[in-house]
Amino acid sequence: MNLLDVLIQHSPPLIVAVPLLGAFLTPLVGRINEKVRNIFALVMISITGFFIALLASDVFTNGPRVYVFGAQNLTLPVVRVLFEVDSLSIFMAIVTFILAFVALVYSWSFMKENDGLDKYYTLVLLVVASTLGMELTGDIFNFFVFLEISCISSCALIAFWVHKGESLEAAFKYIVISSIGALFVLFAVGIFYAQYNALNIATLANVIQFTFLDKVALVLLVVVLGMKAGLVPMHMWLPDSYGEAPPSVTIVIIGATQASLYGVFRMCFTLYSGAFQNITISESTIGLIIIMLALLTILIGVLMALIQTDFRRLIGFVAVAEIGYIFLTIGVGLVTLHDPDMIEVGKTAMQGGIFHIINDCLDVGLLFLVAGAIYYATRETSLNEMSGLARNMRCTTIFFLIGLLAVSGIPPMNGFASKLLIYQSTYQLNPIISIIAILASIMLLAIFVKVFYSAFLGPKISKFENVKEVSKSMLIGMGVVSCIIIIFGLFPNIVIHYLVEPAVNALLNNAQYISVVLGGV
Amino acid sequence: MSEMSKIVRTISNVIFPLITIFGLYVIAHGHLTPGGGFQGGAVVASGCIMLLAAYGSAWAFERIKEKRLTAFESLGAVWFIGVAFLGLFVGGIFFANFLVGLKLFDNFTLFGNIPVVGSTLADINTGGVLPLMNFAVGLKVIAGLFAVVLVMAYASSLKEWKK
Amino acid sequence: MLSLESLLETLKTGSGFWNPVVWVVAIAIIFLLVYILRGFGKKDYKKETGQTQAFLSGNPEYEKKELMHVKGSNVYWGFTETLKSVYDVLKKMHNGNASDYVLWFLIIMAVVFIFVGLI
Amino acid sequence: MIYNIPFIAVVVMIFIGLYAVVFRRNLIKMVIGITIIECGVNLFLITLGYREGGVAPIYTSLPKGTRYPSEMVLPVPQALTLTSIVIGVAVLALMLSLVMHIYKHYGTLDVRKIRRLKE
Repeated sequence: MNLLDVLIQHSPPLIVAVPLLGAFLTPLVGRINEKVRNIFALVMISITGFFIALLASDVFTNGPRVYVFGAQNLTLPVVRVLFEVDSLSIFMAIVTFILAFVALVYSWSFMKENDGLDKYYTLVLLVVASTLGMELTGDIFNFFVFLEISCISSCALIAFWVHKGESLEAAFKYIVISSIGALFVLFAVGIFYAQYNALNIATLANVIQFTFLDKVALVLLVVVLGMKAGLVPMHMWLPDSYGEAPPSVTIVIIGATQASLYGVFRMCFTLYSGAFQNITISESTIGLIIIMLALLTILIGVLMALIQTDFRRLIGFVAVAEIGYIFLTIGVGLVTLHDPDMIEVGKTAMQGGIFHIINDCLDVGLLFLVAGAIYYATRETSLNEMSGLARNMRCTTIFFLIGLLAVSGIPPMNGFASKLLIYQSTYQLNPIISIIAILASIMLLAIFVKVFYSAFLGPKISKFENVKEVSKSMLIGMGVVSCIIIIFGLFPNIVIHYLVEPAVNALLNNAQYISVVLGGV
Repeated sequence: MSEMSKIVRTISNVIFPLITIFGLYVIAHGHLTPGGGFQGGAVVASGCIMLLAAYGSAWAFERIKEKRLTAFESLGAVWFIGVAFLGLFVGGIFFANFLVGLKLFDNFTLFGNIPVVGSTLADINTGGVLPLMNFAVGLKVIAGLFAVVLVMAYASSLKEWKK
Repeated sequence: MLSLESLLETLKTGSGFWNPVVWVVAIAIIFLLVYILRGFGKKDYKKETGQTQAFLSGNPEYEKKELMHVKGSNVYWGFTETLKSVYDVLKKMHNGNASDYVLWFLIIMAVVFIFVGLI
Repeated sequence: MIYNIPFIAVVVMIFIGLYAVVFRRNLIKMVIGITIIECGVNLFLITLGYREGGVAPIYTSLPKGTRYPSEMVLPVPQALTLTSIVIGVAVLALMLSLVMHIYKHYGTLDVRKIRRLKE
């Protein structure tokens, strides 16, 4: 057994433990020097990325991996705390890592003038650790614990600018709704434990029936995780908190939101898949409800974004609309996957949805970074006040254009590839769904044309005479995201073939997920 | 918060050591009886908060720096996760209980005894790494809870000073 | 593993396909054509005269730049005015009250529960 | 029937908490409501682990003649509850400090007046 094997074997806990250790060491390191602390946080995230890459190379070739805490082998798998990593989990971990790395690079100079930065870096690393934990865990109670940690730490991050009343208000709304939601998740965990005496997802998926209590738990889980992801009409906290958090961490909070989305995928397609295969009617029901809510999400998100005047709040509503596309694919998958004739449609939809997760993170994240850059340069967030910024901030304008084209799904950007998969699959289910989706996509373009016209073009106002281009670390952060967007846009086939398809196959291959845990007994 | 009457101060002076000892007992016996780091830490922290309430916040700000508490809190967390990492390096698996049955010197075991079955006097020297983790959690909870209340007292006393 | 052929492969989307590289090449060719066509244009216009001024339906250009600024909330005025009834409902929905957020959450949970439990 | 009383209490507590969150205007009362919901869920978990006549799940000091594990209460729900309580303390502290700051900025604790973020 060489060193590489040992590292791969131990990387699932280390992926979560390294940022956690970094989070707790940051206040101690911060006593030395500010620069040392920033470098320390970056190094910790990079080590995490190294482990993620190692684990990804293994999981994509050899299938799911299990790590049991505190035990050498897999005895008593029902009560042990374990991490189970399959291709979907590691895909989400890669997304989270990219977002966290960009956020830390970006905040180097963005947050320079704030004080209390020790706590800031601690919280960012905590959010990253808990998000990764949600994605890698194979235990439903552990999932709840990480959900709560991410909720608490991202709430504290949203309220980081304490001198602004609005950010406190947004944080309070966020913590009220998400702590209530998390308590309902705990209730669902209790229901599972009462019925099956087990807590890990694989064991539960093996034995689950579709009893009345299971239906209750399904509704609780789907609604709560949908709320945490921003499903209309439970989305109101999302533009508030995205709009008021410091823009450098909004991109991390987007990652935490996508982890809830991962939870919906995991619960619907792994935990309940055995139950769904027997009873088709209920499966279609919850699938249809999710499709309805997703269409509502897309429409309302777009309509509300059109009338916003605050730049960051506008992007928050756009993020809501983008989440709708992913929920659409979940619904289409639930409706079609049990039907042998339609299974290809469902697979295409799932590919589109999972590809859209990473695209959504990158595109919306890039737009938030641009909004942050404008705020940094002008101290202005209202679109009514901005004008003619393209003259002084050339690089930022180019990044904004890339983000605009990507979000609204204009070829050849990455947003188009995933949206094309979604349109194609939903058209085969029902043409009206795809028509609404395309219409909303056009309106997204219209929204950002408005932003581009009013903020970047227009006459040069005397107030913005001395606006300068933002500093290098922010440009590097935006540049990294833009490069990934362009590469994903030019070669979508590579991404689908090497990242997305294994994730979809792992999600649909439920027997493998179960047998990795239970087969070893 | 302002200072309370002399009766309250005297009584809290008397009770404070008892509360602290009880809390430390709960922390130290966490691996044997119901309780543990969080519960014991909460008891000790509530003792400290009682002193804060009796003597007023101005008295506390002179003596206790919030930054020092934060450092203790980080220390507790680092200790906890450090023990988990030690499990990886010594025991070969994350969170492994590597201390059980581990002979350090001649015949000395640190928390490594195998407990006797039956209703006997409790042997604290059991449990492997669990007591160590309990101490870490206890430290973190004492510092964290007290820091929370201290900061809240500070924030609410700001308004009093304005008047 | 990664070869040139795999980079140029076409993405199959069930019933369609998508190849961005071909698209980019097409865009490049179109830009080249446009550039060549632009070369045929007249080059003898004079700067700083009426030939380069903006045409605002015959109105004079304002001296003060701030007055020329179209504010963000005015850009889609016609659209929002037409859909006023929809927007009134939407604005009433987003009233910013934390209790109502929780209420919406409970309503949706009840609705989904009724659908899943009864049907 | 007697063993269903805790479950009825759970439902009652959750609904009381939700009532407080949705219909009370004072932020502090909303926070109390959330805590009541949390207590209800914790009671639910503890009730799941209860066995009639069970003893505390400590292996080394079982009373003579008890058969384990069939005569011990379940330890896992208790561990879950403890974790949930710890998280609850953190959430409570965070919410209360947010309420304090909000009062400083808005000068009120009425949830209907704390809505600068709307539409």
